[in-house]
Amino acid sequence: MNQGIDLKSSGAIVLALIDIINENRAYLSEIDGAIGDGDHGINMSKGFSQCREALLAKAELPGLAEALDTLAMTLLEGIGGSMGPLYGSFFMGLSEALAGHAQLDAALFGKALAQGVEAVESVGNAKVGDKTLMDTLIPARDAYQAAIAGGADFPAAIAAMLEAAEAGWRSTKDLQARIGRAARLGERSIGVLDAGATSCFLLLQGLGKGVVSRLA
Amino acid sequence: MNQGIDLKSSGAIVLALIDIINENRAYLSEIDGAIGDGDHGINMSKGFSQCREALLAKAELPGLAEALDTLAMTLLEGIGGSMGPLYGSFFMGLSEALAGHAQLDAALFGKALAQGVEAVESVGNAKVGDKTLMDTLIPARDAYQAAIAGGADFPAAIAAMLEAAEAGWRSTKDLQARIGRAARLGERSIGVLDAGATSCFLLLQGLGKGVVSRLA
Amino acid sequence: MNRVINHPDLVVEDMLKGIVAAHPELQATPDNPRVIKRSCAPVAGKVGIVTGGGSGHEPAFLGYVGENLVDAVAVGEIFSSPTAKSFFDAMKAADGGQGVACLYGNYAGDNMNVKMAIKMAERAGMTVRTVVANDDVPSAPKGDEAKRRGVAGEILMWKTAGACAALGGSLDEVIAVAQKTIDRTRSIGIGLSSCVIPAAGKANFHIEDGKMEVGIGHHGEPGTNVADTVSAEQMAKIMVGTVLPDLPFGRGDRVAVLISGLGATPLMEQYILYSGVEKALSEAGVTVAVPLVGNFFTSLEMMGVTLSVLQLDEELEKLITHPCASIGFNRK
Amino acid sequence: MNRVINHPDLVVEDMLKGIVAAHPELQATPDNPRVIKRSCAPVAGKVGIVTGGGSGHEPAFLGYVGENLVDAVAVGEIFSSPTAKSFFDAMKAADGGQGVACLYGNYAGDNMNVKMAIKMAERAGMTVRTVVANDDVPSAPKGDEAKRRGVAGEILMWKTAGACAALGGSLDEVIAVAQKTIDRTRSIGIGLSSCVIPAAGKANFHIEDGKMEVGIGHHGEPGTNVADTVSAEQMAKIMVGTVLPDLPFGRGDRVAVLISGLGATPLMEQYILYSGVEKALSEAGVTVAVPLVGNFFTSLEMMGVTLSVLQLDEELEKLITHPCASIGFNRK
Ligand SMILES: Nc1ncnc2c1ncn2[C@@H]1O[C@H](COP(=O)(O)OP(=O)(O)O)[C@@H](O)[C@H]1O
Ligand SMILES: Nc1ncnc2c1ncn2[C@@H]1O[C@H](COP(=O)(O)OP(=O)(O)O)[C@@H](O)[C@H]1O
Ligand SMILES: [Mg+2]
Ligand SMILES: [Mg+2]
Ligand SMILES: [Mg+2]
Ligand SMILES: [Mg+2]
Repeated sequence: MNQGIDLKSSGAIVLALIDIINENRAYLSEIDGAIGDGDHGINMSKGFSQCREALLAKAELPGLAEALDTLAMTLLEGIGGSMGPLYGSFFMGLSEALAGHAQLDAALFGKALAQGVEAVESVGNAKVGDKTLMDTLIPARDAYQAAIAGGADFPAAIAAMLEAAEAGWRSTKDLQARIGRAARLGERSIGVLDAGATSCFLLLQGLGKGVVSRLA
Repeated sequence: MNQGIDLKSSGAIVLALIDIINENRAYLSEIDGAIGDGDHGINMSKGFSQCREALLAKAELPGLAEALDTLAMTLLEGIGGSMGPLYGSFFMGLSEALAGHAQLDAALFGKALAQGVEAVESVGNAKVGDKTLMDTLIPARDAYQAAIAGGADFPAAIAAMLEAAEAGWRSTKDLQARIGRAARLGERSIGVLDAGATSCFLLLQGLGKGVVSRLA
Repeated sequence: MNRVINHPDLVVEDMLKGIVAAHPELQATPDNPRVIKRSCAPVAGKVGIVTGGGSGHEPAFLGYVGENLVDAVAVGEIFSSPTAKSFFDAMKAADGGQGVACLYGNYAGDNMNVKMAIKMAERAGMTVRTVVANDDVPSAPKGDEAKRRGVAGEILMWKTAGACAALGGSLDEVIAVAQKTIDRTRSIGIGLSSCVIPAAGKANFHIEDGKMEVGIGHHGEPGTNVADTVSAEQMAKIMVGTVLPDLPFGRGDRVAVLISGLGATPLMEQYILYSGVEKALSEAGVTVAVPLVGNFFTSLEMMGVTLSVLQLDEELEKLITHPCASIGFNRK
Repeated sequence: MNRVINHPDLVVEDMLKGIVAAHPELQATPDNPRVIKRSCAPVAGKVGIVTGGGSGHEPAFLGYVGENLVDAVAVGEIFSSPTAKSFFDAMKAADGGQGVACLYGNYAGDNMNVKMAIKMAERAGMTVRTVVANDDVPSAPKGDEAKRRGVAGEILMWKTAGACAALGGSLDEVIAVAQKTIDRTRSIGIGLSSCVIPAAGKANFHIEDGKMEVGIGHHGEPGTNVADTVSAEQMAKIMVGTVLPDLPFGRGDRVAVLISGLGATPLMEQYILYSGVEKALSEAGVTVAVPLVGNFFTSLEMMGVTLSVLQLDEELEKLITHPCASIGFNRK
């Protein structure tokens, strides 16, 4: 334990993320439909599917860093609106942190997560409580880092991250949107989950599971 | 009897025609509303009122020929669509026939009526049975001329004209429009009177009364 | 229906105030506010080009008064012919001493008012000749062309005749060009919704959701049939399929294509239609030399589109691509 | 809602097919069909002008690609920002070696995608600078101008910056002109009906008959208030009354006025509004030097109007009256 996973052979984690988005396409759009324009699942699935094609077009499946870069670039190429740049920055941040490394250990994961979250923050300028994917992302990063600081090992820190991510995601139900399309609804945006926070939780979950399963 | 009326002092007949149109403004629009666009009274009243202003602006009320010419010109100036040229031609035809005469007798009235009707026909190209003002106008002219040919005196010929005008007007109720806005309704145009035929009957009635009252 | 108007009976007056305020190159004539002319008209030595028609079709008709186009226009009430006097006053305003070409559309009211206006013009010693546009195929069967309405094809006739006059053409030449243009133009409209005349307050025809009226006129005149809506590509096929055989157009023809929205149909959709029209034409061996897409001839906020196709020859292609400038039509 | 489309998910693709078919002077870039550029772009030695935004606003944005205007545009889905890659590709397509000015509107998605595009452009060694239009007064209070949306004022910025670039201006000069233009421009919209995104199939906001939404955004963003409809003259007073004090404009100012219909509002009504606007401005001592009226920046078939007023100085008046040619904007 605690050692880490081999990055070169872990590109399939990105394929798993793509599956998660495609499986939840209808669910994500349904959530977005309540207070947004009902296309979050469509948007995400469009970009992630393009990434699958890009990955499968390569001679062999690249390592995790390059696969994440491919995901980032296809999102920036394939979906406009807010999701392209937000998730594009997130995965680009992750990828850039991993680049040049052979192993992903707890420290590098913490660094990558921080870098990804920072990239999203800098492009989107949303804060915790705005009812966006930041409500999932920021508590997740904070919990991960607190766990590591508290001496937790890699799997335990990931478990802490996912617990916080889930709590953050669920917290969006009672929030009033202050950013994005739902903001125009004012108080009427309270009472339903945020679509981006939902996809973000699902993606972190996929990422965490992919890492943990390879740590065994 | 049989002699005729003084034209120079009969310009007020046109004022009477203007009153008739203004009094029937709502009625004419209502009829037009059933199968047309509901503006016949408005259109007519707009043009006829402009004529009143033009007549009252003159130093003294002109004779009948000139008053009819003023009516024709203000209609051609004041109302577009079909009514301007149709009634404009009618009154211009009447006026041109009367011009240069001092007296209006039965023969001249017949000539003027024929000239007015012919002018309308040549500009509008409608026939009896098309559900237009021609359904009033043509039977009226024909009846007048038949009466004269049959030896009737001036008032009797006018009475014959009005009887035929009324019958022609009423006949439009069961006709299907073949011309004008109502034509687009096809069979649905059957069952209501034609607006132009209605105003035409009212105008002929006003003209006839104006002449007969002056014959006494 | 929420509108940007002051009084429903004064929409034309109020529009004209805005037009002359916004366009110093246009003026109302001194004694008839219902005639809009180029500020520089009449142009001495040039054949005058006149048109006119009901309002509610903007930028038609007044939006085609401009450089190398129309000199003066008679402005009617909404969907109603201008008065005979306005047509006459427009003729006077356009008459630069070489005669006037009055180029208008085939509607009962317009025919009558122009006829009366010409009487007035003759009395005033003017030379006026007319060409009556009858480009709307569905409005009467082949063989009965004289009964057909004039629709957006009028614009093509103003364009070529306006250019001909600007290039120094005589009245005979201008009339010949206008007549040739309209003789070689065929149009068709598809209606997708009705529109409401402000003074009337309610639509006087109706098109249901999911239905389209093929062959509809600019005032809601009934078309040849009401059908279920189809894709833009199918619409293009129907329209091209109506227009081509009527002239007929043939393989190798070069054409000008004018697609106009009827008011509320977004420009996006007009270009979607154009793509289908161009495809259908090229399948028929017809080349689009001059494509024109936009709100050229509308019917208030009606939804729908019209297609006009003009068979070019060398002369017409030169004239239609000649520069022009106006509210509705600009070409460098 | 009856539409002229093939498939609701492909309206942008299909529109672009029509655009490039109808306009040989425009092209899609070879590897990105969502970038439309002047066929002659990049123009060597000229600063490139780029913009972009969601579709459904036609003729914005692609209708301003043209002579002395925009060089390349990134095209998004309906009412949704183009991708970062498209903005980047537009920058590449416009880059004539003197740098690129990316002049766009203040929307979250556009901000983010342009930001990412600039990262890509920097990696590629390009020089790109931006000006973000924020002319829509009702979208945030005074003092919070950075939060305001960009609306039709963007067109005025493209116009002056495009002219400046065409006249040989450096990137610094072009950026300064664009920034000055938008700093001196104030806009407001009034919505009278909603519109329907084809893929959504139903409106996502609603305006009742007899009501107007003052300060509405181009995507139905809520305005400052929903009120009973008033006359066009009253609307003009409300709009002018919102716009003038915000800059503030003052007596003696010369301005450019741009009135745009939102899609379904007839041109007739836009001119009726213009008449009221001109009156209200002249009562405030403000002279309209450059009036522009038409469907410049729409929202599908929304009913309503926007007003943009630009305070001119000598430089801006020269640039705004400079000739230009494109689908949406022509000036001789
Ligand atoms: N500035 C932002 N920062 C972070 N997340 C954002 C921001 N703006 C919007 N979002 C997220 O975007 C989600 C909606 O995404 P999506 O439906 O795909 O895009 P759109 O709103 O353009 O239709 C919201 O649920 C919210 O979580
Ligand atoms: N060609 C024609 N000849 C004679 N009368 C006509 C003709 N066309 C229309 N009409 C008459 O016009 C009347 C309608 O007039 P009005 O409502 O004022 O004009 P519009 O139809 O333009 O609204 C019809 O009732 C009909 O009698
Ligand atoms: Mg969306
Ligand atoms: Mg959404
Ligand atoms: Mg009527
Ligand atoms: Mg009428």
